[in-house]
Amino acid sequence: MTKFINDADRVAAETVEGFLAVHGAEFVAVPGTYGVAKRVPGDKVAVVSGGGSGHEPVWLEYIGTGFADAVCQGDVFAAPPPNAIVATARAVERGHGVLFVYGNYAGDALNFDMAAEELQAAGIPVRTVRITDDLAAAPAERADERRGIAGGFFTSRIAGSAAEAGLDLEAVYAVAARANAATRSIGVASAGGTIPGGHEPTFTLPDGQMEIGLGMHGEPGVRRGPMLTADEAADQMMAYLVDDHPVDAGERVCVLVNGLGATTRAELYIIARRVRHNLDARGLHVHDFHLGNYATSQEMHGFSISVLHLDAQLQRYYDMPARASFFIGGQAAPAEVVRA
Amino acid sequence: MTKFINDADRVAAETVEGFLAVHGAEFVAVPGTYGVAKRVPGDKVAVVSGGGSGHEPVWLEYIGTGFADAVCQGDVFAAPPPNAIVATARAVERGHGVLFVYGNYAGDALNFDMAAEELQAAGIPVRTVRITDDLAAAPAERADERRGIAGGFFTSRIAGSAAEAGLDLEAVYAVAARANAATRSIGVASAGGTIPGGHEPTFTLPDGQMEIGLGMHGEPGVRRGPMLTADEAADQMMAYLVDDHPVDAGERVCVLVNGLGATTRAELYIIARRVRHNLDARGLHVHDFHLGNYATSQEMHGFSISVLHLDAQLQRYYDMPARASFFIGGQAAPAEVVRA
Amino acid sequence: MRVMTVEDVRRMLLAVAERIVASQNLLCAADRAIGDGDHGLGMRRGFTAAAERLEGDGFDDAFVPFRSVGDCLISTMGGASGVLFGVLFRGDVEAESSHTLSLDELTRHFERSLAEVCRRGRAQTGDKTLVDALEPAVRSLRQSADSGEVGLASALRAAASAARSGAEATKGYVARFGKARTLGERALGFVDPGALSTAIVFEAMADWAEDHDGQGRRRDPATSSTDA
Amino acid sequence: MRVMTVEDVRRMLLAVAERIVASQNLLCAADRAIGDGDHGLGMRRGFTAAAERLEGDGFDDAFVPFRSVGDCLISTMGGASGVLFGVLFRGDVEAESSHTLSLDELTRHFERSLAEVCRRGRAQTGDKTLVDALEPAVRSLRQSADSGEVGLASALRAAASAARSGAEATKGYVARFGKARTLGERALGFVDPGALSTAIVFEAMADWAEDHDGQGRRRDPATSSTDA
Ligand SMILES: Nc1ncnc2c1ncn2[C@@H]1O[C@H](COP(=O)(O)OP(=O)(O)O)[C@@H](O)[C@H]1O
Ligand SMILES: Nc1ncnc2c1ncn2[C@@H]1O[C@H](COP(=O)(O)OP(=O)(O)O)[C@@H](O)[C@H]1O
Ligand SMILES: [Mg+2]
Ligand SMILES: [Mg+2]
Ligand SMILES: [Mg+2]
Ligand SMILES: [Mg+2]
Repeated sequence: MTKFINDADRVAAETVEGFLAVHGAEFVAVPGTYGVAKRVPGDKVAVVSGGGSGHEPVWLEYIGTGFADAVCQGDVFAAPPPNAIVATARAVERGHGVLFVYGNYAGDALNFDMAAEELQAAGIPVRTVRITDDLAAAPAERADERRGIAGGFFTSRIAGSAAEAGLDLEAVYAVAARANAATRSIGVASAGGTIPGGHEPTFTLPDGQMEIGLGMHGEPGVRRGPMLTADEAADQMMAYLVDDHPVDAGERVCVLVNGLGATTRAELYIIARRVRHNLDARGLHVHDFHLGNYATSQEMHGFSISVLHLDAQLQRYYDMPARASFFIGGQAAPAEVVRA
Repeated sequence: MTKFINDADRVAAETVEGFLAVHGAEFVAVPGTYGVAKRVPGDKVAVVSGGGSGHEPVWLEYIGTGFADAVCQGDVFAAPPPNAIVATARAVERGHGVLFVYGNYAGDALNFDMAAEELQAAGIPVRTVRITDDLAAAPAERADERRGIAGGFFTSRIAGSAAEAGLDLEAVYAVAARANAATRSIGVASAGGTIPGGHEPTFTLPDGQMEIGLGMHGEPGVRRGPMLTADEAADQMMAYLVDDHPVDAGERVCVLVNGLGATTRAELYIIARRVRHNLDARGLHVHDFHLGNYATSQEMHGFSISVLHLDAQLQRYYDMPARASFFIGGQAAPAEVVRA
Repeated sequence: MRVMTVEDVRRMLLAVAERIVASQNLLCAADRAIGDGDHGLGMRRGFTAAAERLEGDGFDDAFVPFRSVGDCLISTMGGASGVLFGVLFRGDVEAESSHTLSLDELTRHFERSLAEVCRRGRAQTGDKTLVDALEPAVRSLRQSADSGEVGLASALRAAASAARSGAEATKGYVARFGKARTLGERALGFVDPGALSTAIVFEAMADWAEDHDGQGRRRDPATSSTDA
Repeated sequence: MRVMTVEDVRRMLLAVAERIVASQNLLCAADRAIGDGDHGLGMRRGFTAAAERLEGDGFDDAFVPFRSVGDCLISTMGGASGVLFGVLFRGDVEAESSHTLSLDELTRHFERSLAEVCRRGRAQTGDKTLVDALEPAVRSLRQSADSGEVGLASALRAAASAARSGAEATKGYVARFGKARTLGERALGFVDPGALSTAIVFEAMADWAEDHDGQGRRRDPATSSTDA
């Protein structure tokens, strides 16, 4: 046990309290829940996200300008209950309806759906976009069964901006769904993390082995084998990404090289270097390049690569100002300045 | 071996290459070194930082608006050689002299001093501020022997802004030295990381033990013992900080709760919650509150707390715009919104 | 026992809650094998809250303790199983009302539960979910009720056996829902945690009913499915 | 051997480089005990580059191979030991020039090195640094040179013994410089990695000189301090 916590049963609650101890000037607790809401939500469609805690900054910190208006955490790796979601949505709903954005997991869907029923019964329109970017979770024919992982960053950001642009609920829903459909991710891990208070890692892998396609809760992936070099791993993952969503030269993409928890920034940069080579070699235009811990699974050692295929409509919202507590505006190097 | 790298001997080089693959629009390599420089440094005192790699975002990413103009990395945990430092400084020096800002380690001092001699011999004035924020490294009487850890963030940021404000070398030096003198940090760790390619952790601790005051390379601390709760650890560390630099109610401070690599953001928020309680209980005014991995030691499990004691002069520069690839402007909650 | 009073229902559900709380480690271990290892934690949280609610103010309708437990699970557990076990106990929002509970009423209640679990979770028998335990249990209750000759305790015992067999059978299935879905054939040989919980729920009800049934045999404590 | 030619110096330093590269693991292990574990890595990097430089173009001054090695270490190693071992080999920027190297010249060279190491590192004898090995080695060279009767090989052998004893003695010191400083008494019992390297450097020079000294005994390979 190496974690700095007080009580395993209080981790989800104290994480939210800590968030408010730092960011309380902008956000406020939703009483009786692990939810937080903007102090001053806009007069617009309310974007509400949430899911199990333990993936910070997902979902707790996916709130702010160009992000959600309120987020509701559950216990570690457990979806929040419907009544908490309802209270969180009500804290920011301003008569224009609610867009739910969350990861496509059974637990989240069950709880958010029940919350949606309750809100709708009270006359509040609700639309839902479930993040399904993890291409390793199901074949392309059943893409709607895929899990949501780090690529949800792109959808969250675009949904937030579309709502801020003043679109109505149907339009915000359509843009967010389009962003989700245009995003692909794949992860890899070489060692699991532990749940606070737990002693056994969420998944175990013999030393020197890695697993591609692994999920954010340690769900098994598509390919387990000996550790590859960073370049080999990045190449294989890029091949999966491009296979699943073919690209043409000149296309515009946004990229996220995401750390799962214990991966060093040096490793992420070494991966990013190779990802960049791959994108350049395919003649893609890198509109934005993100690197960092945007979606974690405790102190799992590994990373994911996410690609958003931009079109003119998505770009309009993507380029709007955005700011969250974990988020730094990305920036891409023009292709010519990047050395091989 | 769980690290995603290509070749242990190429980690430092490829980390810099990856940084430029992502941020090459703003920064450029210093040929023949692991240094990077602003493409367009200002017509002002040049601020140059550096040190061993392996602590990312320190020092590689301490460059940008309100930060250094150029940074020079060494190999993993090894200071860069003098000629690399000279080349890095020359890339951004514009006739107003150079301020070196780096951590107070023997290796860094030896190499930067030799670089300073060479620059001075060429007629370029050089001043040096060595970061000495780690109060656990030496008693207050020998504060100049202390090591530099995460609190260097504050000094770097203020030095960068002071230079951008157009102060001359002596004045930038004086402000940066004052920022360093006004900063205290202390760290704690419960498990060590490994150097890329290495198999043995930089330090080992029996499971269930932690060490307060531990350095960023695993240098031993002041107090080893069984794991404390997050609140207990935060309280003890706050006591060390306040002992070493007493505070009066109403004083203005900036705080950084820094993760050392594998610590989850949830843990950092749980710590931040308690730090905030401590600060509020002492009647301090929290001017800014940072949380995240601002200075790491591979995937070490632990955190540090840094406090900057602001005065009017420091605040002037602290409040100037600042932006780096790892950095998000901090924000403090007004005391009244923070619940106990 | 031909009918249960409100108080009987309350006590029976308290026994269920106690049994589930005591099974925490067993359920976590099952979930670790093919899920994310938290099933026992959620169930403990939910049933601890449910037990408190049951200890609380009196109930005047035999369906209300079920609904209270269900609402409690839904609002405190989170996760997939919060909603699913919630509706398993709650039945449907359009529920019946009665001062006592006959086997037929109990059966209708769980039929509504099953429909609601399937509607929400979209799982069918053979998908390796709690439906694989719930569906045979409900079918067994229906048969007992239709026969007109079986007492509540015996009917619950038969339902519990059916639930247990159904749970055991999940070892032979690959999962189509929940976190085990992506495991494919690697899930074979492992019991579904939610199905296991469901079997424990029915066993605890059967045990309680037998213990409080004049004609019933005293249950053998060794068959208790806790891991305490 | 009373003087070394430029070529002798070049070959001797090549032997030193080879020995240090082969000692990588030994030096890393020593640094792991009381430092950050990288001393052998830096030394290997520096001396690999130095060996390449020495293999390269001819030298026409006996001090130049020393200076080339020193510059090479300074510009390729980084870390504390890059500068310190750099100046140890380089001596001082205001150096002598000579076609051959006498014991007296060699001694003066290392005296300048010692002064420069101490000026830059600010360590003194007893601070648990490479000074603890270098200082007795230089003192020994001075005594041999002053006696006027000792050949280069024997003088280097005596200096190597002095360096080795000095390195051993660091086990009894707490550190006042470098990464071991904060260890306090916990550094007791461990040899300082830089002092160990210094002893290896002098031993490699002594070995080479003896091997190439008409009067010298053939060295016993078993005393080689590598860990290959
Ligand atoms: N769609 C579904 N339909 C029916 N049961 C389901 C469904 N999804 C999950 N379950 C049940 O929930 C159980 C897992 O519960 P739990 O571990 O508490 O939730 P989570 O999957 O959120 O961690 C599974 O074993 C399965 O029985
Ligand atoms: N100020 C100093 N003066 C003399 N020698 C020093 C000093 N600081 C460090 N050293 C030497 O350097 C050695 C450590 O070298 P090395 O591990 O390569 O560098 P680093 O400490 O940067 O990791 C120490 O064992 C010590 O002998
Ligand atoms: Mg779960
Ligand atoms: Mg080092
Ligand atoms: Mg589970
Ligand atoms: Mg070292």
